[in-house]
Amino acid sequence: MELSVFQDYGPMLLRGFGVTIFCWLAGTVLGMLLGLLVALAQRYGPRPLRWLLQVYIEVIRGTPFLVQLFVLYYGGPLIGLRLDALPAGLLGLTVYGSPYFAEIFRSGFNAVPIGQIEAARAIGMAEPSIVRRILLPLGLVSALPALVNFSIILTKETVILSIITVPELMYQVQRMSTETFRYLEANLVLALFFWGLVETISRAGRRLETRITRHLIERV
Amino acid sequence: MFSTQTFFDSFGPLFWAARYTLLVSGLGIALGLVIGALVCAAALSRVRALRRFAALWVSFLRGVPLLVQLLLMYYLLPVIGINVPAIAAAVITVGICASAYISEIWRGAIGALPPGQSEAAAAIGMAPRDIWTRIVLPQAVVMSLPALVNELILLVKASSLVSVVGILEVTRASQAQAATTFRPLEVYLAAACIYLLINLCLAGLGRYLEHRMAV
Amino acid sequence: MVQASAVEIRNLDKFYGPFQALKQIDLTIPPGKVTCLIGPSGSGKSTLLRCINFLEEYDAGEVRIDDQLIGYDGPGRKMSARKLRQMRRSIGMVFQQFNLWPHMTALENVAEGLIRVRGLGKADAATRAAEALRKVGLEDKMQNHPARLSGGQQQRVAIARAIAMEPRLMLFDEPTSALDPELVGEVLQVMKTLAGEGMTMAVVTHEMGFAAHVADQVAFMEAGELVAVDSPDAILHNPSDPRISDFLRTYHERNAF
Amino acid sequence: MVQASAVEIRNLDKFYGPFQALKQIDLTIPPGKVTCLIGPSGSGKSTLLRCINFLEEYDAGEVRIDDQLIGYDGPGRKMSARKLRQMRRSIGMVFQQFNLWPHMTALENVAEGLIRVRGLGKADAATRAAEALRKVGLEDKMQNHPARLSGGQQQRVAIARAIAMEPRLMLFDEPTSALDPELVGEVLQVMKTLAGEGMTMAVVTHEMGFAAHVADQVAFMEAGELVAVDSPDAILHNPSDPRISDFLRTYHERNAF
Amino acid sequence: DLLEDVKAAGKVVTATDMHYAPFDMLNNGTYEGMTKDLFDEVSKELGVEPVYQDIPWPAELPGLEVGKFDIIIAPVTITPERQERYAFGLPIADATVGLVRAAASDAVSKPEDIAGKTVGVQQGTAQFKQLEAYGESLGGVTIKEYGTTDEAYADLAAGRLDAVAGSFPNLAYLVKNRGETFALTEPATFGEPKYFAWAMRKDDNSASFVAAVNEAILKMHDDGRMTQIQEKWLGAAPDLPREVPAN
Ligand SMILES: Nc1ncnc2c1ncn2[C@@H]1O[C@H](COP(=O)(O)OP(=O)(O)OP(=O)(O)O)[C@@H](O)[C@H]1O
Ligand SMILES: Nc1ncnc2c1ncn2[C@@H]1O[C@H](COP(=O)(O)OP(=O)(O)OP(=O)(O)O)[C@@H](O)[C@H]1O
Ligand SMILES: [Mg+2]
Ligand SMILES: [Mg+2]
Repeated sequence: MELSVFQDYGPMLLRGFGVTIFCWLAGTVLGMLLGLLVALAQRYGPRPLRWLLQVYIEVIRGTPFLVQLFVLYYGGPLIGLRLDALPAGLLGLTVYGSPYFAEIFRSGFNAVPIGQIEAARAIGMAEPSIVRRILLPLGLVSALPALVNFSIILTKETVILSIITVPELMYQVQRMSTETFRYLEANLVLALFFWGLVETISRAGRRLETRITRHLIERV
Repeated sequence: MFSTQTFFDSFGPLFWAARYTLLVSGLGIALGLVIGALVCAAALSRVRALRRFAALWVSFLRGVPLLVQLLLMYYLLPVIGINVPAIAAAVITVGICASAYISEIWRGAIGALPPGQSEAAAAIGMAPRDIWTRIVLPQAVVMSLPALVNELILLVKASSLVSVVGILEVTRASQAQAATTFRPLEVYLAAACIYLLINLCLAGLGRYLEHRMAV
Repeated sequence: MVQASAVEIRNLDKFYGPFQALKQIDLTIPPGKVTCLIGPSGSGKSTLLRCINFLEEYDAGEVRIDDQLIGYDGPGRKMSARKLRQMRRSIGMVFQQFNLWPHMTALENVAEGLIRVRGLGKADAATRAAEALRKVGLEDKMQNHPARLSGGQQQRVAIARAIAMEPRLMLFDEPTSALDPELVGEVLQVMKTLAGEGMTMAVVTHEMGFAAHVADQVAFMEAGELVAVDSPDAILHNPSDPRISDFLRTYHERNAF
Repeated sequence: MVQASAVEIRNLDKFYGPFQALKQIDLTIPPGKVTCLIGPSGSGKSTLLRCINFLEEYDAGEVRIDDQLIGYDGPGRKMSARKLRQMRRSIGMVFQQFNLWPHMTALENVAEGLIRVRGLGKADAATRAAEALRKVGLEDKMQNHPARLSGGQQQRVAIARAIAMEPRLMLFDEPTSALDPELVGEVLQVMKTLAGEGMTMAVVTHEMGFAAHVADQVAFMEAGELVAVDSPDAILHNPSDPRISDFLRTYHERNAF
Repeated sequence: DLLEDVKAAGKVVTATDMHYAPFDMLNNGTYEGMTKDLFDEVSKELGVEPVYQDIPWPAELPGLEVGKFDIIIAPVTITPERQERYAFGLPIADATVGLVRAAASDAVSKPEDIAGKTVGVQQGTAQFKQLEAYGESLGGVTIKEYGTTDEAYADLAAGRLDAVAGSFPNLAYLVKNRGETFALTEPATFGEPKYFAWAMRKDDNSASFVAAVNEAILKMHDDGRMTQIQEKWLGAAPDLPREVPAN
């Protein structure tokens, strides 16, 4: 173990970590929004749209992120879509995450007892209000752990952005290890940074969870 | 520009490699579901030590990248004198890693079940194991099916990481193919088709179960 | 004072798969009056109530509220969601299973509709909601979430939620099943006032005394059929159908003490 | 014939946070007898019932079933889960909200406990379960899931689930709230038979007639306190406490017709 | 002693990244390439069976260090930094850095033309170092680093790069396969000659094993097998030094 490498590479690694966090955050938030839209369109949209979205979900979800990114970045120019690495990465991450988020939202919605939605319909609440006030808060109860789960998985998918030269943490770590042969240190950095990030996310998730389930311990 | 020839030629070797993808992800999923249920039970148990253990398990396995876990299992265990064959190391690592995610998904679904139902079971003196397998899990599994299928599909794709321990699965084979043909786009698309095929089966199975078990 | 609604039900059929839950129901619920639905368990009372506000899609026949068909624009053509919503705004419902929203306090449960549907401001809505909860004797549990309320308290929140909306037609599905006798008296009082203010009510109940006291007409159902509709006196004291007399006999037997 | 259980409750306190739901309850439920709990909504009846089978952990005092403390081995020492389970096997409970298992049919709901707890074979359990369902008049709905049952049908499944287990002590939380008069009569008959077969029963109810007909003793609760325990006759006709007479007056008023 | 252990076991465990044509490739799941042909012969000389494993490049050097295998037969460019940490065998191929450009464009036709342009290269390779130095001498080149050369080639085809630097044999093989898309610059290489060799552990335990491998390579030089294999895969046989170069 030689800590001196961090003197030379520390700033670069930190910058890489910054890029990783940025990509993750933007990709997760945008992906979640897109996923929510997809889930809602699947619930309320007309049949042909639902069918189309089903295809979208299965294709995006069923293929590896690496391939999607590769096709988007290296294949895009063939059809005139020329994006820079970072925008391509963010677009890729958003699209990649959306079907997963959509399915998680769907399963959350399914867990909401129909009676509670009927109660809202019966007083004439508009469907958007029902979604915002009843479906989402109650659906989140069961969906939250899965949402946190997938957000955590997305942190790790960000390393794939290195194949399109987004200078995130993995890119920098690889650079350090190939230049210095400090594999142990490099893996350690990777593990530590990711553990830190993941711990932060899961803690935030747990806190949110206790907040929203606080009142739900049902009794007889 | 796009070489359909390369695209179609790639399927042969990729199908060959898909055996390992199927083997590792299939066994990994099975292992993950079983361990996941146990970990979830521990996380919800009354015993503080079990809850702690489950929290640690989840936090470690979600926190450390699967790649690192594989390397630990394969390269570090031998240092302390335990030698595992590559395929076993891959299956075990993938299964253990999946259990962390699966247990969290189930925990969420179980949290949404009205507690009155387990109370009703407890009130007639049903054992925790029975309450778990007969009342709680069946409902939680159905409720969480979409999220679970999500996870399993991710697992199939994540199984590509096992190539670091020298197993030739689809992704690795496609990389090799790309390096000889110098046509990565075509080859990766072929690989994507194979993943899509496997994952469509999973998704279809999920939808079928969801449909069948819906009450 | 608002105008109470009139409900006309004609030849209503409802199937659950092969099972026919409602058979050719013909019923008029006159405006500003209380109609009680009684009958054995599983006879289709809840189903009928749910067809009136179209929570349950009926298979044949018509339900008209103030001459307006609910759920359909014409034969086979579903009504737009917007129009259905508009119609439902003047219909209140208290569910047999309460269906409270577990993530909201008692007060929020009642205020929600006032804010979202009536467009009241938060403060206004809270005031009106608190008033409705006071009417059902829950002033000291307003901040409790449903999980922290007893069965009867939950039922009263459900009632408050419905009456706070001041609908022109109110559908009650066993509004007093979890209430003790004293509270039933109070709720009954509230309902009488509402009726006096020009609200039409359809009430499913198992309590004959309740029906006798508040109903203007009583409908008796059995096995998906409407056996008789008449004044409470006629149904409860001079039943024309033997099914009704059988039903009432056991009631008298067990309530005398 | 099995031996019915006796329950002794001494100085029982139960708090929900700062709110005291039970205040120094002292009550003996004699073996083979029916004890009815009556009282206003929110007075603590369900809570008391839930303390008896330790679904609710009590904060002070004792609950003894056949001289055996439930939930604790000694002061402050929790009972092992295994032992608690053992004790619960001889206690049945019907919940105010039914708590049926939605993923099982009516038949499976009833058979489940017989298979898992009583160790019966599948076929035996199904036979016994069908018999229990027949007793409550549900032979034609055995294959329905709870979501496809009416309120009263659900309640009857809950009752069948409890009686099929043949417990020595049965806790009923408003077992007839969703039932029509005829069915109440039938259920009452079933319960009388059970009592005759040596089962102890504690029944929360709002129906005084029911209490008058089946109870051996009646306990009246208010605001977490046990106001009086006496014979049905004494409580219902010569109440010693003005709170009870008030409570009963409204009942008579509204049930007379 | 590693040599004795290997002989006693009757097999030598190797690692290589099987996607670096024409050295290491998987053809329908079967391993082939110049490295394989060479090492088959070396194993014969050692009198043991070779065990070939496909290990991704990032895992190779760490794996070697913990003894997961005896030798890395993937072509590793000899550099002074690496020599400090690993023992290299005799050069097995030319690794001089070269340039490839898009066939459709002649913006870059000779190495000097990359001045002021964007050039891709695999991260952390010896070729990267040389490109960097060469770029400085030309007064500035924008260098983009990639995880593998495949991605750099893909980006060249996508038009984001003007050229890609890599080891000459790999570039030559690329152009042979996809001549319609890629072309070599004229001349193809720049900078000082570099060589590929096999990496082994640098400890006393391995010393005799390294010596035995080198001895086998020398023998192949002498009897013409080396030239024959080089010609088979590269089309020509470069002059390879008969000792490990200092850099
Ligand atoms: N989890 C809880 N947290 C706080 N308060 C609670 C909780 N559960 C019940 N309570 C309160 O305890 C009191 C007693 O409740 P309980 O359910 O025992 O009443 P009950 O006599 O069964 O009434 P009902 O006839 O309406 O069912 C009520 O005032 C209720 O608000
Ligand atoms: N979703 C469903 N699928 C199939 N059958 C159903 C469904 N919902 C209700 N039923 C059946 O329809 C009949 C009428 O049910 P409904 O709920 O209207 O009865 P009810 O008169 O309200 O009875 P209760 O007094 O017990 O509440 C019942 O026999 C019930 O089993
Ligand atoms: Mg009903
Ligand atoms: Mg209660």
